[in-house]
Amino acid sequence: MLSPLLASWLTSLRDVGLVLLPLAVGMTALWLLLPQARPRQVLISAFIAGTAALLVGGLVLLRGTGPDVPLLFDVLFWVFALLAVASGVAMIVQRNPVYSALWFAQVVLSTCGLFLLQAAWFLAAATVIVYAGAIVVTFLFVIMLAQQTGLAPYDRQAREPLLACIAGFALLAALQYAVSTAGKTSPDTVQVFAQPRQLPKVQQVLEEVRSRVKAGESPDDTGKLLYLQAAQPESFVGNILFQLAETLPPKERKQERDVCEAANAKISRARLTENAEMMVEGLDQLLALSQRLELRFGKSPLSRLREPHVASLGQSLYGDYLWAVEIAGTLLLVATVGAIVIALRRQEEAA
Amino acid sequence: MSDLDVALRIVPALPLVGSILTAFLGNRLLGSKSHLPVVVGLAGAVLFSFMVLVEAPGSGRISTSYDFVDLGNLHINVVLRADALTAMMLVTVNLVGFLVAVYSRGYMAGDPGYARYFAELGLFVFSMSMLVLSSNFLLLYVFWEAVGLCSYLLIGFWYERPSAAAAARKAFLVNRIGDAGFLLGLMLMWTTFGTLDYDGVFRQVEQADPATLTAICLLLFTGAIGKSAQFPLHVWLPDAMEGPSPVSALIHAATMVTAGVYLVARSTPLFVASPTAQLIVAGIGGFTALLAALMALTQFDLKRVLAYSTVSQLGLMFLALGAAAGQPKLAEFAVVAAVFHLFTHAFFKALLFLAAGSVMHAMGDVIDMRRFGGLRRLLPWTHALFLVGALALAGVVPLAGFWSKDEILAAVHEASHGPYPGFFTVCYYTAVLTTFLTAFYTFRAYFLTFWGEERVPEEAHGHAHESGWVMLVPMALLAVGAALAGILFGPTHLFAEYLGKTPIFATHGEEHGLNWTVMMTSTLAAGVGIGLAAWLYVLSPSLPERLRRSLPGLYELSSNRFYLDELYGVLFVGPATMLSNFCRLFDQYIVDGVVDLVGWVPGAVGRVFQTPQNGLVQYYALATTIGLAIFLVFVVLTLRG
Amino acid sequence: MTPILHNYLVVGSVLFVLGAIGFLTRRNLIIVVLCVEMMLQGVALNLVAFGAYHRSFSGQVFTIMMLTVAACEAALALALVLALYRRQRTLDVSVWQTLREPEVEPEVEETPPEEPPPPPPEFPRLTPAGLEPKSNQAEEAAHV
Amino acid sequence: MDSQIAEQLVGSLKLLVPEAILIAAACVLFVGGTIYRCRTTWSVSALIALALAFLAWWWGPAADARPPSVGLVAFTPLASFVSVLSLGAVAVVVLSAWNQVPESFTAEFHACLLVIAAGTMLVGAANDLLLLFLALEMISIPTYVVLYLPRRDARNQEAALKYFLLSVFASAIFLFGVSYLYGLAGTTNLTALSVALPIQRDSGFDLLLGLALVLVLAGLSFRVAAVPFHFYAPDVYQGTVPVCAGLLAAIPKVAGFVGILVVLNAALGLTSAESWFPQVRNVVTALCWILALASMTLGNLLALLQSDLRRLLAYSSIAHAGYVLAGVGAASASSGSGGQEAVLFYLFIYAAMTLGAFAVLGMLNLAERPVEAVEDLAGLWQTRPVAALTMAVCLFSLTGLPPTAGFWAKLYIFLSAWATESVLYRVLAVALAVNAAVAAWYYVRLVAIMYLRPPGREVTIPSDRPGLVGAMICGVFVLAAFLFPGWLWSASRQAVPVPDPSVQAGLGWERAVARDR
Repeated sequence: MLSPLLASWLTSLRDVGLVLLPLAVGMTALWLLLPQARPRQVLISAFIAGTAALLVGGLVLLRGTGPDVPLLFDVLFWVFALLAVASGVAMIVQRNPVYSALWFAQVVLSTCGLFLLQAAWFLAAATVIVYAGAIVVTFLFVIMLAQQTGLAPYDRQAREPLLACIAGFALLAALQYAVSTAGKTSPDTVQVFAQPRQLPKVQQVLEEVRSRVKAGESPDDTGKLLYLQAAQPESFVGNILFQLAETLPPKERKQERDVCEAANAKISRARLTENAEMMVEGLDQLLALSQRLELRFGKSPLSRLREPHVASLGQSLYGDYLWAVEIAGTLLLVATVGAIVIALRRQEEAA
Repeated sequence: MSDLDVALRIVPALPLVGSILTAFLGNRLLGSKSHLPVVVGLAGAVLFSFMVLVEAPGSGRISTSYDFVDLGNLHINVVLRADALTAMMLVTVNLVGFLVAVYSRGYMAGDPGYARYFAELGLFVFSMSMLVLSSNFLLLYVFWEAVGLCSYLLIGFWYERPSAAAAARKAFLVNRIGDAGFLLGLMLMWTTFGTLDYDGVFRQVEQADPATLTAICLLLFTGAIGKSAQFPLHVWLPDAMEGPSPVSALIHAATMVTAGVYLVARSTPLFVASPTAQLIVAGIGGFTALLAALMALTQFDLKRVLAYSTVSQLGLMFLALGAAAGQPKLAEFAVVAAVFHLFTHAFFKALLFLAAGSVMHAMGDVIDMRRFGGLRRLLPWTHALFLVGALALAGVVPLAGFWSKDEILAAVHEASHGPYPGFFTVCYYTAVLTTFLTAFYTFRAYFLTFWGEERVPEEAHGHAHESGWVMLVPMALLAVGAALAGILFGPTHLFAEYLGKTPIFATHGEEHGLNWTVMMTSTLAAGVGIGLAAWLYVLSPSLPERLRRSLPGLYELSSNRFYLDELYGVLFVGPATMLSNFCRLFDQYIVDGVVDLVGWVPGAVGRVFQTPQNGLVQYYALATTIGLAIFLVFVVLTLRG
Repeated sequence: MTPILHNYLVVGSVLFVLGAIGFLTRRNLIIVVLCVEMMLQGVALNLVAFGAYHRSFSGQVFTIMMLTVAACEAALALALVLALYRRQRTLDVSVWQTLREPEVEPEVEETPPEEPPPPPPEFPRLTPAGLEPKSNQAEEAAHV
Repeated sequence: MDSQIAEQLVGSLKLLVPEAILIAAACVLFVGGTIYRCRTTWSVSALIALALAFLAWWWGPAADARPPSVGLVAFTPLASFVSVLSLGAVAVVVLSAWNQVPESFTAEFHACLLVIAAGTMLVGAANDLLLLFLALEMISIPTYVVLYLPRRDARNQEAALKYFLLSVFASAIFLFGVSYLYGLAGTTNLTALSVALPIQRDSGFDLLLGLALVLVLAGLSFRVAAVPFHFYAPDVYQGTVPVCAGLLAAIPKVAGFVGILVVLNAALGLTSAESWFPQVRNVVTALCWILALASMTLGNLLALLQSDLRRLLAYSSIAHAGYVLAGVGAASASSGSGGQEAVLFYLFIYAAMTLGAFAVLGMLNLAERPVEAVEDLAGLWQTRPVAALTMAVCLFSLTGLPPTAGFWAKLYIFLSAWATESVLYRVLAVALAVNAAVAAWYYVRLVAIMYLRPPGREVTIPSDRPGLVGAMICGVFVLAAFLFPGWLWSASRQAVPVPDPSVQAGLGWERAVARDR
């Protein structure tokens, strides 16, 4: 009972060994680098080992992006990713809190670079302004306010670095394994994640229903099956088509959603009146819509950069997520008041 | 709604109302009249329960109150049930409760917690009434816990005494162990039968898997062991004597401790279907009966003698309840014997406790028999009433104890002709031995208290006197019951006939005549016991002392003119004393020790887990992260490809 | 999963775990809070990558909300840190361990040996204003 | 803006009136508190706001007449259930905080409580992971403030610090899991999630979903204080004032468990007959088993050793998290076990009994006579009989003894664990019974000290009527819910999130397609 289990664990260990090794080296280096009394030589060799692990780990963990992505994107990704991780490491091993905060700003900047590569313009700008511009600076103020003299002993001594690194290693290994297997087991068959890649499936379904109606099956039955009340995003087909249409620029978006709505209305009516022709008509419209969407989303990543991004994000933020914005406003209010009353020095305390 | 329905509701309602009135008005308005609502309520309850007694068996109906719990497939109504067994229990509970309440009016007078006492008493009677009235196991369990709670409160009534507080806690916790088993039994029952209704469960007994059935029975019996203070959970009852004497009389002699007997009797159809469970019931009952009787031998605390005696008598009842193992036809006879003994025991044991309370009252709350004696002139009424109770307990013809104990012996004797002859023969002789010991220790206590030279402890402050009529009249009424209940219902089979109408007895067993052999044996055993006690403690009071001294030198015996006495001593008293002391030590160190250990182990384990809680926030986060990492690795290993 | 998405997830999880390790090991209150912010950066990276993958704005909206909450937390954290600093005059987390199981001994950290103070920085010597440097005159003259 | 979205917004605004009232009132209190400082005024206004919110909920559209969920918020019976629970619980907290907060901060304190109430309501109504996250933050961010305000000594500051740091850490873990959930489904909408997830049929997917769920569960387990995410609880409860400890023991626990149920329902379809991801579900079931067993055992064992009242109650609350987790696990182990309704029922009762206990502690814990050690309760029966009685009722309820509703709560959990018909969960049920018996040990010790010990020292205790009223409400509720558990039970049964039948119809078709392929 136990030995096959053990054997299978060992097999999977062998499979992931390539991933585990650089992680282990990296974590060891991190452990050595964390603030503690260490000879200088150890620090230097740990630094070298860490850098090597970072590079090798990057090579092992990251995947080639394929021919449809411009080389520039790949290079920039590498730069930003390495910078982000390296700055992250630097931040937690840095003994001087001021430097730590600055390294954190560097992490934020690199992340924003990665945001840019993912066409999250607004977010990149907002993060730079909010984080690097406001939060980190405030942190720096507080550090300087509280700690004017040199290095404090508690900054030179990390707590339980070994255990923390082991736990972090286990955490990271599990995550890496999961992320890398998810794509690996089925590189070409089914997509692991939902959405635009499912458009072919939507089309397949639509076509199947269409052929069934044509074959004389009752439109009501097929309609029930199809469940196309598109006003309800939880319906599968409606969900996909609507969510995809939502990411279009406003003008197209309105148009396509109207199309979708009209088609759905048609299909509903066809179901009620058992009108096969009308049903087919509606199905055809949806098919056409899905093909248009497919065309649109089949474009290269670069083309996305030209879309009116902020407007769509605003639509989403102040349309669908309006309540969330309101709640976030409440949170900010509470936090502001809270920060004031917490930092407030009471009269009796001062006296 | 018929009259019966109304009566069924009124019986529990009256004590409850009385209790609530006392609780809320007691201290401020009623003052020394705080007993009134409860006593009046109980009086009413007694009347109505007699009405139930008359009407219930004939009507064969149950009265639904309201939907209590609706848990999808588990639907519980509060159904008040009126059958012979319930009616009988109801009368016992309310009658004894009423008499005890009247007695308490005198006994507790002037106590600062007077109102609280009566409120809790009323609550107890209500809970106990509901316990016997309920028509499903869950409701029974609910009130089972409720009476435990009342018992807890009343044992610790004099909370200023650390011993009372400790006793209350011990009683509660030991009971929790039994209750956990009971609850598990309920769950098993629910999953097996899909219902917890008496009728619903009993209807499906035949379809059930025997092993499951045995498990259910044993788990239910675990609850009974706790509540009825059977081995090994009997340790709480002697300590429970820290409560006021009337409470000991009502709760720890007459009613609550018999709830376990009631539970097993009520579940007769289940137990009949599981001979194994019955054998265990009988075995534990018999063993407890003997063990407790032995332990009663050397006690010097009058109430403790009675407490051990209660444990012993309850053991006899369980012995009878298990006597039908393998002989379903015997079930009715055996169960009736047990319930009959429960009924008579309620009278005479309550009487004895109240009399002991009366003695305590006179002696300034001293209960150690070594410190008083010869009270028969000082407390003539108490003496007479105690004697009646003692005779009844010892099983002297024609008092109540004789008839009911005899029924039990007969049932066990009958059982020894069944499929387990060896086991039940041993049980039978154990029971006979217990009878002998019972008579002996009862009269030992009696003689030590009321005979010999008159001694009164200084706590009585020189004005030891007989109790007032408020205390004597209830005792007298109980004495009437103790004297007559047996002869009225025993030989006439009235009791058996009445109880036989309970629906749980599906088939009426054959008529059982009086078993003269058993009667003679038990009378002989009781007589010898009383005689021996008289001899040792009255006729030659110095004998036990001398005995102890002379035991090492056996050669003296031949020249001694008390040769026969000495032989008696060597043969019976010596070993019995040794055994008794051994049992007490066993109880004190092993059983108590195990109970303590159960309490200690969790603490010790807890101490191990305490270490990570060192106050450093990052250690907490570290432990959390390690836990999370373990979970994630576990998930990866389980779900990978 | 496309390679792009995969790569972003890798970076996201690494940032997250680095933040967690920092949270566990650093004893400076402010750094501890900053490390949580780094964990959130990892999450943000995940969200944005998934959002781009799905072509939906939910991921970005989520990130914006997360930024807002992080800002709230930072504000409270700084206020708290200031208040705590006022009481104990240190940013060390370890001083806050009076609340614990009474039977457990407090953890006393050994203070690391004092590092040699860094050599005083060498600044270029500047000429005080108003004085004319002497020695360089000849050189300058030579250059000219 | 699209008319459709506008309509939807207006439609849901009608249903968000209670929350809007609470937040508006909070704003009024925030502003008003800077102008006028009066304990009574602001406490009463907070109560009025809660009452208004309750009325708005009462007069709002009936639960079954509410429009189906489409957007961020879903107006399900679960939302109603949680709303009532949250309003009631916060009202009790307001009452017991009446005299506990320095007068200068009363307005801020109560405003934060109102925001917490709104947040808890939104957790029940959340139909979107984003909203769930924000609602949870709406509970924790004001909680940081609330923890800090009442007292300013080092212990209170330490408690606030510990809670803050660990809570933020847990939030990050939760968010990481949520980001994966979003990635797997392509949507943050929970209804859409429950449709989008099941059509994924890939082996690697199971693993990622499992990881995501474990991370989300871990983040939420912090809120419910389950082992090994429980460490903060004893320290924080001990350091802060009783009323805040009561708040922490009740509200985040309710929110956390409701969150767990909501997420698990969306991701795994707990109530659907057919398991979407049987393997993932098994993993979650196993995890819940471990967490439940560890929490109840560790909580009870450590509670046995405590001499500080609030530490003791903290460990008891950890043990209770274990009991509830057993219900969650039972719901995950088998859809017909009734675990979810048992969990909701338990939460309602638990909130009442724990708030009652802490309210009593709070009303006794005055500067002249701090009630911290267990011994400080000695003789309470003589000095404050009503408080002692209420405390005893709450403690008996926490023990799970019959005349109190705690009995039903434990029984339902027990039954649901038993009804899973899995051996592991039956073992857990037995462990629960044993644990309840062990727990009796320390609860009864408290009762015994209150009733069976002479009072330690005579101090004239000023009466704290609002606190006593709050405690008594809880005590009476616990007793009443024992006598009439039916309505609460049916309410919790209705509140169990069931998949929308229309969604299920679509899902069935989707599944068929997925199978055909």
